[in-house]
Amino acid sequence: MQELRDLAKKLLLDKQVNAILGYEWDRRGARPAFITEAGDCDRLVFDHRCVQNLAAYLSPRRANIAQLGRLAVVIKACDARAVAGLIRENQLKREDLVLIGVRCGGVVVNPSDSEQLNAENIAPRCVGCEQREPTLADHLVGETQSAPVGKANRDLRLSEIEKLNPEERLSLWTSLLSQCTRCYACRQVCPMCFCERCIADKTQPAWIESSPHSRGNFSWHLTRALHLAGRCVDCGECERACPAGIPLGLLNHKVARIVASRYGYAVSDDPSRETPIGSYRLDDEQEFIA
Amino acid sequence: MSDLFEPNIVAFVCNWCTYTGADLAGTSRLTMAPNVRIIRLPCTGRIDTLFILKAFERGADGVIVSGCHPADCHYTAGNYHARRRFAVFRELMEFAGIDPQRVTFSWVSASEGGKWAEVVNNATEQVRRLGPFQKYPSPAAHAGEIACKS
Amino acid sequence: MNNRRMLNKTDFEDFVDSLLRAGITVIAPVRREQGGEKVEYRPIHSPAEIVLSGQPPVRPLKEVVFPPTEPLFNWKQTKASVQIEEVPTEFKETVVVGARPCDAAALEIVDKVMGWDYRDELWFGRRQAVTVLSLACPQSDDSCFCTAVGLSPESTRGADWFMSSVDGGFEIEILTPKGEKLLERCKDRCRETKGRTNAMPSLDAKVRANLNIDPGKVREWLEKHFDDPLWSDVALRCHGCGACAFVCPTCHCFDIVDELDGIGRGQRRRNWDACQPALFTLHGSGHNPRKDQTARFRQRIMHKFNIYPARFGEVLCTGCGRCIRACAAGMDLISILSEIDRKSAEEGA
Amino acid sequence: MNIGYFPGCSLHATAREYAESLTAIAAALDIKLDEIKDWACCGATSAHSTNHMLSVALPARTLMLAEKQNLGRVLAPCAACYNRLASARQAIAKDKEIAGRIQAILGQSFENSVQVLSIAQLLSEMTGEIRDKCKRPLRNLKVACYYGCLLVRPPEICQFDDPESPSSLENIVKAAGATPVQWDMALECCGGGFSLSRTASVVRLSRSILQSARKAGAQAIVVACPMCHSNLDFRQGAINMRDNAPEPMPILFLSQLVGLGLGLDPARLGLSRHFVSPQPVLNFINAVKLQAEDREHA
Amino acid sequence: MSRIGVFICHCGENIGRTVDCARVAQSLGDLPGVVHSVDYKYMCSDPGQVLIKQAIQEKNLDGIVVGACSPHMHEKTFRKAAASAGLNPFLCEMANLREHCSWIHEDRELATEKAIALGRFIVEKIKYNRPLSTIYIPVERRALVIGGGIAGIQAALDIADGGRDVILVEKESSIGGHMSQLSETFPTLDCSQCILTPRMVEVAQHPRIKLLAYSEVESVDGYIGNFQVKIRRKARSVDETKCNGCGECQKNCPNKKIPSEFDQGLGTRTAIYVPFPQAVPNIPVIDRASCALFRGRAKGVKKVVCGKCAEVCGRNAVDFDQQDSFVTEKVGAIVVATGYQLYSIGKSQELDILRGYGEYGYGTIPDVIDGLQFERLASASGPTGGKILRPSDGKEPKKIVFLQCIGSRDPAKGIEYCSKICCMYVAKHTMLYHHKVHDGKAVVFYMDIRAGGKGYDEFVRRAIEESHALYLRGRVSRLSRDGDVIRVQGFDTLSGEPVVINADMVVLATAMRPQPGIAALAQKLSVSYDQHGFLNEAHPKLRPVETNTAGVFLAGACQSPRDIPDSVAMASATASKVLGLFSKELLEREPLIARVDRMTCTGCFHCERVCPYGAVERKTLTDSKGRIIKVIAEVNQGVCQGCGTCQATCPSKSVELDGFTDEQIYAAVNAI
Repeated sequence: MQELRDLAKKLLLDKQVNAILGYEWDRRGARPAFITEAGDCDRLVFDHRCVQNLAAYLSPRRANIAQLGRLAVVIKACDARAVAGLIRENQLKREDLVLIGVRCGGVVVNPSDSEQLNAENIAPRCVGCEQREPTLADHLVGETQSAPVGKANRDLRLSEIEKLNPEERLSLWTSLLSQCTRCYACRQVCPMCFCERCIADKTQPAWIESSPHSRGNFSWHLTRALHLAGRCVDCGECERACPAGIPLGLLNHKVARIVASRYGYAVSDDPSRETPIGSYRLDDEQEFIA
Repeated sequence: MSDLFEPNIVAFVCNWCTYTGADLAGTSRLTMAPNVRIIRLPCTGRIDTLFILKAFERGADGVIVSGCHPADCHYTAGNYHARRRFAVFRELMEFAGIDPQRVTFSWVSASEGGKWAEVVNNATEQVRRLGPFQKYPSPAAHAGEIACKS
Repeated sequence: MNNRRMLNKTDFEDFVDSLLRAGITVIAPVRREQGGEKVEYRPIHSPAEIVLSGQPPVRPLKEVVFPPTEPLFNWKQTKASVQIEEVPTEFKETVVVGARPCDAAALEIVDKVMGWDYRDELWFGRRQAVTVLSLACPQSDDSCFCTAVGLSPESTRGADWFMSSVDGGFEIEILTPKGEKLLERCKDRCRETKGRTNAMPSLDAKVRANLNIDPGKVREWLEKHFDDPLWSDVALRCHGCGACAFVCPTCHCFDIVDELDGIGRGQRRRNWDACQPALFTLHGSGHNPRKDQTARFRQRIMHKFNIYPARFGEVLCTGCGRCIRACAAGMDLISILSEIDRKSAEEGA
Repeated sequence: MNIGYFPGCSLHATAREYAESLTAIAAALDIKLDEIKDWACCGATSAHSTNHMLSVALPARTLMLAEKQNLGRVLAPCAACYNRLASARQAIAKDKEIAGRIQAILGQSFENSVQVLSIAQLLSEMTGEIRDKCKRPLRNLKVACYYGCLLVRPPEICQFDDPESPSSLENIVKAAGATPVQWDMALECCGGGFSLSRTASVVRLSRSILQSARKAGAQAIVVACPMCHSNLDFRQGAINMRDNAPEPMPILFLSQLVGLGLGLDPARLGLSRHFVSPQPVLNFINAVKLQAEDREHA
Repeated sequence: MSRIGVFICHCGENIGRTVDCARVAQSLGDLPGVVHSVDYKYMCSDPGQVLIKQAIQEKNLDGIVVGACSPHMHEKTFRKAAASAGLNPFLCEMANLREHCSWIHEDRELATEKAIALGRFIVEKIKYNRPLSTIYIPVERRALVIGGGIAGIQAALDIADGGRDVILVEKESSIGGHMSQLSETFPTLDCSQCILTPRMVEVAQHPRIKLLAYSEVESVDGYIGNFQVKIRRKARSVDETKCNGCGECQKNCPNKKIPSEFDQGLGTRTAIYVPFPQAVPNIPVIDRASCALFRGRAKGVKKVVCGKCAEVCGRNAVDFDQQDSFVTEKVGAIVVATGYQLYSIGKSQELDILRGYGEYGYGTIPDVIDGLQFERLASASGPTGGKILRPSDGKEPKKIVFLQCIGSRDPAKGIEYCSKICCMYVAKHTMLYHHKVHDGKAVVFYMDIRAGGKGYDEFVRRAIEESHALYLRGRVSRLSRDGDVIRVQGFDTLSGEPVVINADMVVLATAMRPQPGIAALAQKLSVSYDQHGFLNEAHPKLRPVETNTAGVFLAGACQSPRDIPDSVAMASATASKVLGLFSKELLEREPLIARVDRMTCTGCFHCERVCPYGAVERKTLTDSKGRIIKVIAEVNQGVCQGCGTCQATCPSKSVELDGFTDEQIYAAVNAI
């Protein structure tokens, strides 16, 4: 922790950056911190409760954050993938940011969860995560972490759903998605949802009905998952942010598995790696096309 | 007319291959099921997954998407991009519970009038077997609200 | 006859059952089908479904009288004319069992704006149809602050019956004529009782420990501090979603949209809206008067703690704490209000 | 290395020497041959010329057994068996309808996951080991590698080596220390299953093979098919009768030649079971050995 | 509120027989926004068009829908009619009630219902059509010709003679292509060099042709009328401005044993060489892979191993340190004439689908050669001085077997298409053989004789009747060496008998394939190609020399197997297309192109990634003080071809394709 604080202090004092975007404790666990004074750097923390993906704050659409000036950002490996995504999609320039990579051995689901990380409370997305530290970083801090161990198995849940017949699946999703009130927390916390005007807010024509009824919700969530195909960084923020508790991560995980199996693509923190949608191979599988 | 269920099927096709192939089917007087209505697009690359969702929202029982064979695209690569987009869409859609049999993807070239007739007939038969798509999510009342009288 | 009754647990369940059998809709906190521990207000089919303990429902009672989306009318356009088909404004008799005091109070607070310059037919149609039986709050957590906005775990505001759990049953306070009318349906099952036996000073104190401020002072400060560094500081964290508004029992903004359903046919609906997304105030021209999150977040606090009190004489908040629990970014109304309180005290001194 | 083993009828009967020599070299090369339990006829000739479904179902049953016995790869030394097994595997993989019908016939789950190998494929993988363990007694022995019709063909089924100018046997033979000759008849037909019904044709066809090999200077012909062996070996008497009795040409199974190369005892390689005596080859080996010893002495 | 007119055509009986046109007109007339709806016997006829024009003017229509045949048939007709009545032509659309309805259905009730639906789609769509106007783009009136074979030479000369500048790029050190290797040409048997050389010289001397030999196209940017082409000028190691082609260097080069590519490996050349005496430009090139000096350098030898050529050069033209250089040329049109290669029938092929012909022993049996090698043997300028001699022992072959269709028409091992020229050149070879070796016997194995063309079949008959070539219909299964003859085992399908022939030499007529590297070039040009790599024409019948990339044209065998007359005809056709394009200063384009919504574009540039034409450009938006607001996508109107892939890809739908906007498609889908 001291390593992180010292680094942050140095960056601020050397005027390499105007602000540090990191984590601090509040009443209810960890939360994002915006630190502009070197003296405040001792507020910075990092542990398994720092679940938020701070890359979401880097979208150029966040005018009030852009005003802070040059930023240093604390990123876990999964967050680095989002930063890479933003660079890849021309939202950020690598040279405009200082990236403080933190070594991570998995996080809990909610920042207010237990002070101990264990196999029960670890976020399901961290189980099987192979990246302990970002490659895309200017500095790396923290101790070497061991690979997270956990009991959750997202693939099992997917295969349970896949086993249902189409009608059962449709009613399952209709029922799950009927909970959605379109608060768009999923979209707002998503670092890769940076559109100036979301397709869901487009009214001429209204491809996606803005009403939170099953019909509109179905189109919205399917389309969002598709727009994230090959782009979702699996930070789990959408599902965590959903006040209705909809398992949105399942949709994203499903899509990630599709692009992995069809195009051998796994999301990476290398900004030069091309994403699968928007590119093609002449011999892409086309078994579904008559 | 029989009492058979007559499905409503929308076809999104590219202008250069499938639309022209369908023209050829017409010129060759190939009889086919009358359930499929074509909407012409320049290229499969232009066909958005939103079109398909919207078609279902508006009560379509089935959808056909068809364009140029690989390497035949009038615009050289639109169909390759479409192929990836639809590959992912189709699997996700299946996962969400839309029976993939309701959406037919095909390559039909300008010279394949016969294949077009086959695609139309197969899709119609397939969707007819599945029946009307009544289960597609609809704007029902909110589950918690106080219901109106009557 | 006084207005207090005792109803033991089985009699209470029989009573609920009798309501159901009489064709009355009963809405109560129930476990969600696919949501594990999550609880929500939903129509029940049997009293056994009711969940009275634990965390409050994810969404407040608001959605019962003001659904997230509802049709206003249908239209059909033919060549020459447009036909409008109105939606009904009369609603089925409904009893809400086990409302949280903070949720029940919210209905009364929002009544004011809904009946202000225009009387909202749908809101009041449902308000009229519903009898609210609220229950003394069984539990608080670190997000609760009802005591700071003039309510308490045992506030009876907005309730037709106020129920308190006691050994073997419920003590009931009949508060309104609607409540009395409902009492007719279970006269045989309950007996009169005296004063409240189960006040819960400990819970009250626990909530008070979370936040202890004077809303009047907060308002005074807000009045004077439209521009204050506080706003830009706290708003940095905010992602600008609508989660806080959509779980708030008192937020009541809505959007009106037209949805097509074929050629010349469609439905006008109103949907919940929230003030934190940029789209809320985006003009057709592209200009946005609340240009950044700072402006938008300030608006939220201002509306609840200054504008609404100025117009309707009370804050637009029941201290339910849902916005705190729901926020993915850790925005914390308790810290913000106490920070304002601190600043106000500082400036006062 | 463990590999499933499908001997087929020949290796239990007319080509017992093939089985013996194969067992011997397998041991020398650390290959464990797991014979598929309860295997049945591969369906060659009779089944596939009369009933297509049967010709797929018979090998499918064997492959299913192999799958159940956890044999990921199966060696079919007989070229005809290899062809039937590989053809069936491909027919099932390519045609859903056939797959469905086979599933119904088998009445048990079958994933069609077993890979089928010819002896040429297996030993091509092992040329390194063969070269390492080769005792080089065959130095300068000129052999003609005879593929026949089924070892690398049809290409869709085999997907191995060049179907028209293959080189896998030559590579194996080289690894075993012998010298392959360049000749023209490596892929020509020996007459195959017509040995009994149209003997005259077989004699004519096999004769031209022997002549060509002789012309190219071969001292022996190496085969990898019991049927080829039978035509070239058993019929050689009849062939040579007309030809002013040239020197008989020993016909060796590939496994026998490799066995000799590895320095195994000729007795373990079934060399005594041939109609044409392989003695000239053994003599050659002895001569080479004596030369080597002489050199050592000198 | 729209004012739409609907016009339903009976097409005589064609539509009317199965579709109740009156009911369609009536039903569509009831739709909101439709103010006029009629049916008529023949809408495309003059009175039909008058009906439309009158209605536009009298009812002040702002959109018309013609329910008739396929838009591919008559969209232009009706748009013209609309325009002449003062309505923007893009406010006219067609519903296809004939090809897509009446002709393919029998049930009148269902067909009528479907016709109404199809009409409804278009009526709803047209409510969102916008008036569009033709786009004009400037044209750079110079052409680039890629490939200096006969097709490229012809195209370059025709364009230059038409008064426009041409840049001719050839990857070899001389132009001439395969034609310069041929001995005589069918069906006239005139000497190839004799007719080609003057054309090559003409190219070199033409004031309007800039010849860049030993050069390759590196990249192509831009669009019709405005291409920027970067050309790599490969290092010749000889300064073209100094060299006078005296040939001293060649004479003195010590390395004389390099197989000559020009002679198909049958002759030799030196390390510094001109490929053939008539080369244009007549400037040598150093083959750095064979040159002792360069090989020494590559191995890191410090000492200069050789340098003979430089020593003997009187003009100091040899430059061992020359590097590749680049030039960029601006052109308005591009002619691709990259020609072909022969299917090399040996075992290793760069394409998996080509399996080679191991059974023919090409490469192992020295006297099995291919057609182009035979051309060199027969050529007076060839390695044998025009004598037919066996490569193995230099003896005169008395029996030659020619095999046709090697690689062609053989989907199992080669290519399913017919290479078109082989029947003819094999006939020519038998004649040349007969002329040169009178007692020689030519045997030809063929599958069919395809001799369509002026004087072609007569030519083959002459080969059979006058040159006594024996034509056997059938295939050869194996070639094997038998002493110093080649045993040819084949089958004569006419007699039904196997045939064995002992030949002295075998000539394989191998398939024509596109040049290696064609796919890379096609990608640079955004031109599509078929599974074999031949470039695709825009339409096989009606636009045979155009491609789907406007401004890029095809000549010769890069498009499919072609003989010389075909290639020359194509080349002249491309020249006329190019000159037609250059006849105007401004170019007209259909305005169905994409445009970006600046307000909502986020600048993620997914559109840029998917655009097959590179039409998306980056534009920086600034405020009044010059501060950057954002970088967004902008569509270059000249480059965009209107496929709409960008729009489907744009996550926020900030791109719109005119003519197929989201609102138009939405309206049509809403009409289901």
